[in-house]
Amino acid sequence: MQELKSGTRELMQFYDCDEMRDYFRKKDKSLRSKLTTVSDAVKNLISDGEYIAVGGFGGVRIPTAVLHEIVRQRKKNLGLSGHTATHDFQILVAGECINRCDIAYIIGLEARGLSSNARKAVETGKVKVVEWTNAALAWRYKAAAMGVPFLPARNMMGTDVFRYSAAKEIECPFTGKKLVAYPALHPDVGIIHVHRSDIYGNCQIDGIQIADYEMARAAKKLIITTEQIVPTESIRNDPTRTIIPYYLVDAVIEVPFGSYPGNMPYMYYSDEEHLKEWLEAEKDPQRFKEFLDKNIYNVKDFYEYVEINGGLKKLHKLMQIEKLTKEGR
Amino acid sequence: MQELKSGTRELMQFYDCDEMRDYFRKKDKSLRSKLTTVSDAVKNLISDGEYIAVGGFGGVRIPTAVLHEIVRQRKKNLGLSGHTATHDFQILVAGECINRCDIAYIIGLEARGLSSNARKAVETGKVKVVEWTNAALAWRYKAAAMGVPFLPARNMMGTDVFRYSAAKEIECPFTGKKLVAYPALHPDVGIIHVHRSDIYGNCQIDGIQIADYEMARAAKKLIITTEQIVPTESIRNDPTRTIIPYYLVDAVIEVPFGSYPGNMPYMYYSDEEHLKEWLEAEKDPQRFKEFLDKNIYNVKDFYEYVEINGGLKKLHKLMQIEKLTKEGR
Amino acid sequence: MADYNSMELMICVASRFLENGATVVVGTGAPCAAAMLAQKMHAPNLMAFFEAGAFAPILPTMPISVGDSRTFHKALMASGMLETMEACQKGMVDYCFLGGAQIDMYGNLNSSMIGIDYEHPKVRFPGSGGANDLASLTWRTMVITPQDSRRFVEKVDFITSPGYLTGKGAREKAGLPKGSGPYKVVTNIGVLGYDEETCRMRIESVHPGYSVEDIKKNTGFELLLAKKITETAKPTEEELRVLREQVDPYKYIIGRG
Amino acid sequence: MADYNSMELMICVASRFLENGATVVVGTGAPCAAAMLAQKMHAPNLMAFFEAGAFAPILPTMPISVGDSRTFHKALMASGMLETMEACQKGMVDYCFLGGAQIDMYGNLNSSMIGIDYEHPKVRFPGSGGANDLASLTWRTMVITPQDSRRFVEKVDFITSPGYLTGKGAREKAGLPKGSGPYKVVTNIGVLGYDEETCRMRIESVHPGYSVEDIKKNTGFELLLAKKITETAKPTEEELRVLREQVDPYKYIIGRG
Repeated sequence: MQELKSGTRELMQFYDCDEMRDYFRKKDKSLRSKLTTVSDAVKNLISDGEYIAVGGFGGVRIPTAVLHEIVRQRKKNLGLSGHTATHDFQILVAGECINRCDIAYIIGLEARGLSSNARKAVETGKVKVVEWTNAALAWRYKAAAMGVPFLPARNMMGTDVFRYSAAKEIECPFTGKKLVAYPALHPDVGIIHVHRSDIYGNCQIDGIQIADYEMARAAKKLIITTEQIVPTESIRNDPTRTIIPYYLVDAVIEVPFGSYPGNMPYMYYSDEEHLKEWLEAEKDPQRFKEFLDKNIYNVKDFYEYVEINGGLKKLHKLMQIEKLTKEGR
Repeated sequence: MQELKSGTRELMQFYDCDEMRDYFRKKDKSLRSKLTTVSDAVKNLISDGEYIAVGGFGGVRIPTAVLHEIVRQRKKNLGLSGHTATHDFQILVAGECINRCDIAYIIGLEARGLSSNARKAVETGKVKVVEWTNAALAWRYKAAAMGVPFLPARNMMGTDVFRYSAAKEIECPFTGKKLVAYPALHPDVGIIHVHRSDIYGNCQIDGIQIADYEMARAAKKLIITTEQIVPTESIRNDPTRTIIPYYLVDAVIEVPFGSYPGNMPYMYYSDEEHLKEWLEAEKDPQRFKEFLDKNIYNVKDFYEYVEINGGLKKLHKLMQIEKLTKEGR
Repeated sequence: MADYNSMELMICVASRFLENGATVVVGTGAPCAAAMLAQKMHAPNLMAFFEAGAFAPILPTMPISVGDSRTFHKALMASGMLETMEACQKGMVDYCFLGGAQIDMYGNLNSSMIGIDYEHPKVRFPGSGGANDLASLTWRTMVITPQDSRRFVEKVDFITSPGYLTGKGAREKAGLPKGSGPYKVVTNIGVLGYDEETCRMRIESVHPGYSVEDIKKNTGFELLLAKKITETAKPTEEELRVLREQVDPYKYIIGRG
Repeated sequence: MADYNSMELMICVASRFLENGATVVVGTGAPCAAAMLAQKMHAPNLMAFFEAGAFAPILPTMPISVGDSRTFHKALMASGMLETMEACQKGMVDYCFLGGAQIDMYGNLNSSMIGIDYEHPKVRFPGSGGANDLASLTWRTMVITPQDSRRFVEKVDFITSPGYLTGKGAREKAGLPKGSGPYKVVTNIGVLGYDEETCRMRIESVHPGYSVEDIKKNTGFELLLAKKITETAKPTEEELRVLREQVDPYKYIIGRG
């Protein structure tokens, strides 16, 4: 058998599975309303220094209202799971809220280009990073969701991603094959935007769920924003569609159009104009400061943010683009 | 570190993950109709000596038509994954089709009592067994579905179930904890009954899916019976509900009331009278032979089986019981 | 004074151990009745799971199978078996209910076979199903069973579901999750628990009309005694009324008592 | 004779490698266009996945994100990221398309950073995303990229996605699945493949109007030569028509060529 290697980095976030069992044992699992406000959820459930995970896919089904509120409340030294983190990463870096990140994909906004501000934060070491991949972080959530300390897989080996990770190689007890072992990742707080939830936190998501099934089950605390609150009866009438059960959830907030300027599948497309404006604003520090003041710091809540960026008229257009009745981009 | 133990039994069914990769690489993944008959599916896809897995939960959402056809075609020396195998196990043992079984739960029919015929087959060694648990077999499917050779877990250790299994203990590379390792289980043939499928094999299941999500992804060949064939358009209109994608599937057969005498959630309840009759008949070999002749060997197809057990009138009653408009049992 | 049979008694007594806000994986039969009774009496917020994948159903009638459609009638989630098992593995589930052909002083349960030669069992039973999983992974294992010395044995022929194995610390040493293990055994004669120091079974309460001697006589090993052994409180009229009228009106379970 | 730009050329050439009945994980941009073109030309049964969880969509327009709603428009399954990744890990997926800031003679790709000190990168890029996963787990990695010697380098600063690593047998030795690895690199000048013995990159065809010398000049390492180097077949009028009218009518991708 060849030598088994280890990544050279330290784990940013790891809880022993027995410690997590004690935590989940004590977590209140009664069927009680979790309704609250964005501001209270951020104040009460996210503390400086904690490690957070954001649902969706960077610019798709993202919990924008909560991300903005984290910036507004000037949370500091947060850790982040950077599982295709695009606009979400951009927001948190703009607010200087995070100082470390397990990364798969950061800085970029996919086909839209790169965030110069986010890039600078990583290049200058303001945000410390450890390397992973999209699958690796999803498997780390999955291990946590399953209640095991690690999962084996077959990627990442032989590359510098492994070298600058905190993964380990192991030998398969049945085949003798070399495998990579991914340690469980339990974020302190998960934040997910969904299509529907009841007041207790029983949630449905339409379309791809990315890694939210796993992340919801991995997180110690879970904040849900939802396009709409639905009666529990409608959940009970179709329990097959429940993706997140209530006992995982700590806060539920109804935020219509809550993924704006991100895409909400089947409902509204991303606001490419606004995302482009954001990327442009980053190029000049003074202009970016004004941009953030205008869009986040001097804004009372999510309604106002939507209002100053076009309000109902803009939302209607994004709905039309999503439904292919109007040309986008 | 303490000594790491191994179960004392040999693995009944195990494929190396690279061997399975080669197999799945060659599997035809084109979008073509898989429509066939129960008789052809059993003839062409199940060979004597192969290892099969049955979806559902013993007496819930079971592929009865295929199970009867296996008996009718007098398949021999099959292996079985006995993941809460109740009426399905009873049928296969009655036909003397299986000679080995990875067991979690066999012989019994839950609250209905025990099958004396199935019990005898195991006690006399006609069916060789290796011990597992429901979760262990589901995790073995899951490992196979993920494409890894094993998954770790925290149950079974310290017991005789472990001792008479083919599991192994391992040490967690991150915590040093002792864990049990479950080897991937790829059945040669999986057989699943679903609520809806299109002609290609894109399937939806309503209600709990037991371990069928995992098993469908683990099996080398997959036979689907479905309450109804639906247009592909209806799948494409709600792809979130697809539980089994077409490229896993080798055969699709429309079998209305195909889980009879088992329960089909939201549609019809189990036929407790018939299941009781079956248990009773087993008590006398001659009577059981006649019972099997009447219900399986001398029966042309599944329609006829339903017909001789009450036909539409019986089915209607089971629908009423399921929908709670009539008292059951 | 209410009259009751031993099944009704066991269900009522067991239900009282399930506190409001707790989570429990139930099977068919008495455990299911106990959980339903608890929900209707003192624990409206007791959350019931079933091992095949049902979460928090509104049970319309007794299920025959732990996977049948009754188990997810108006459920909050209809998922898969591993959803339940992994919730247990993560420490989300407080209680499970198990049975068995044999139980020993450490609460180890046998539902696999009678005999000493694995290859040639004298009697073969169904096996673990999910029992080993639940006994390994939930916090506290409850047993409801009639008591006699053929069932309560010095040594089980086969450990299907782990109790405390060979005594204190043995579960953890074997690799099972820290702090989990057997909790109560509710029988037709009394309630048994476990001594914290030795992890051995002990008598905690005796049902009305029975004595400590009756329990000992029906046990094939030496039982410890709790510091204070009480008389089990009888089923109240309200418990019996709810059990008979709302939980099991067709007497599927209590008819066996 | 049809006129075309280099992006159109690359998309047409790449699409021809995707045979009917194959499976491919595509990203946004050129790979997506190549897969769509293949489906409309010669491979109606080419099945496209996206890494975030979409299976076999009917793409109405080009997605901006590999997770946006376009990727599962009228899909056969909208699942999760691990559904895609585990399908790849099981050997279900024939092709993936990747890019990068640097590529070396073994097809190793860098999309993480420029510089030699990990703690102090000269330039930081987004990182693997799903690229390492796809390069590790699908059977054949395809690359579509403009060719120049700053991109085609002797040694990549950081191996983000594994090519053949250090040569023949190195992937398997590292633990990656047997038989997988880089397949073709389609550039604006030609098509490169890999020598079976050494796993080093080689010239296989040269695009019309270019020479082998042009390819060598734009490569920072020594390229091997295929036994027979052909001239790439030009995009046909039909290919261009379908690409322009049906695949990318708004010129999101081909407008960049």
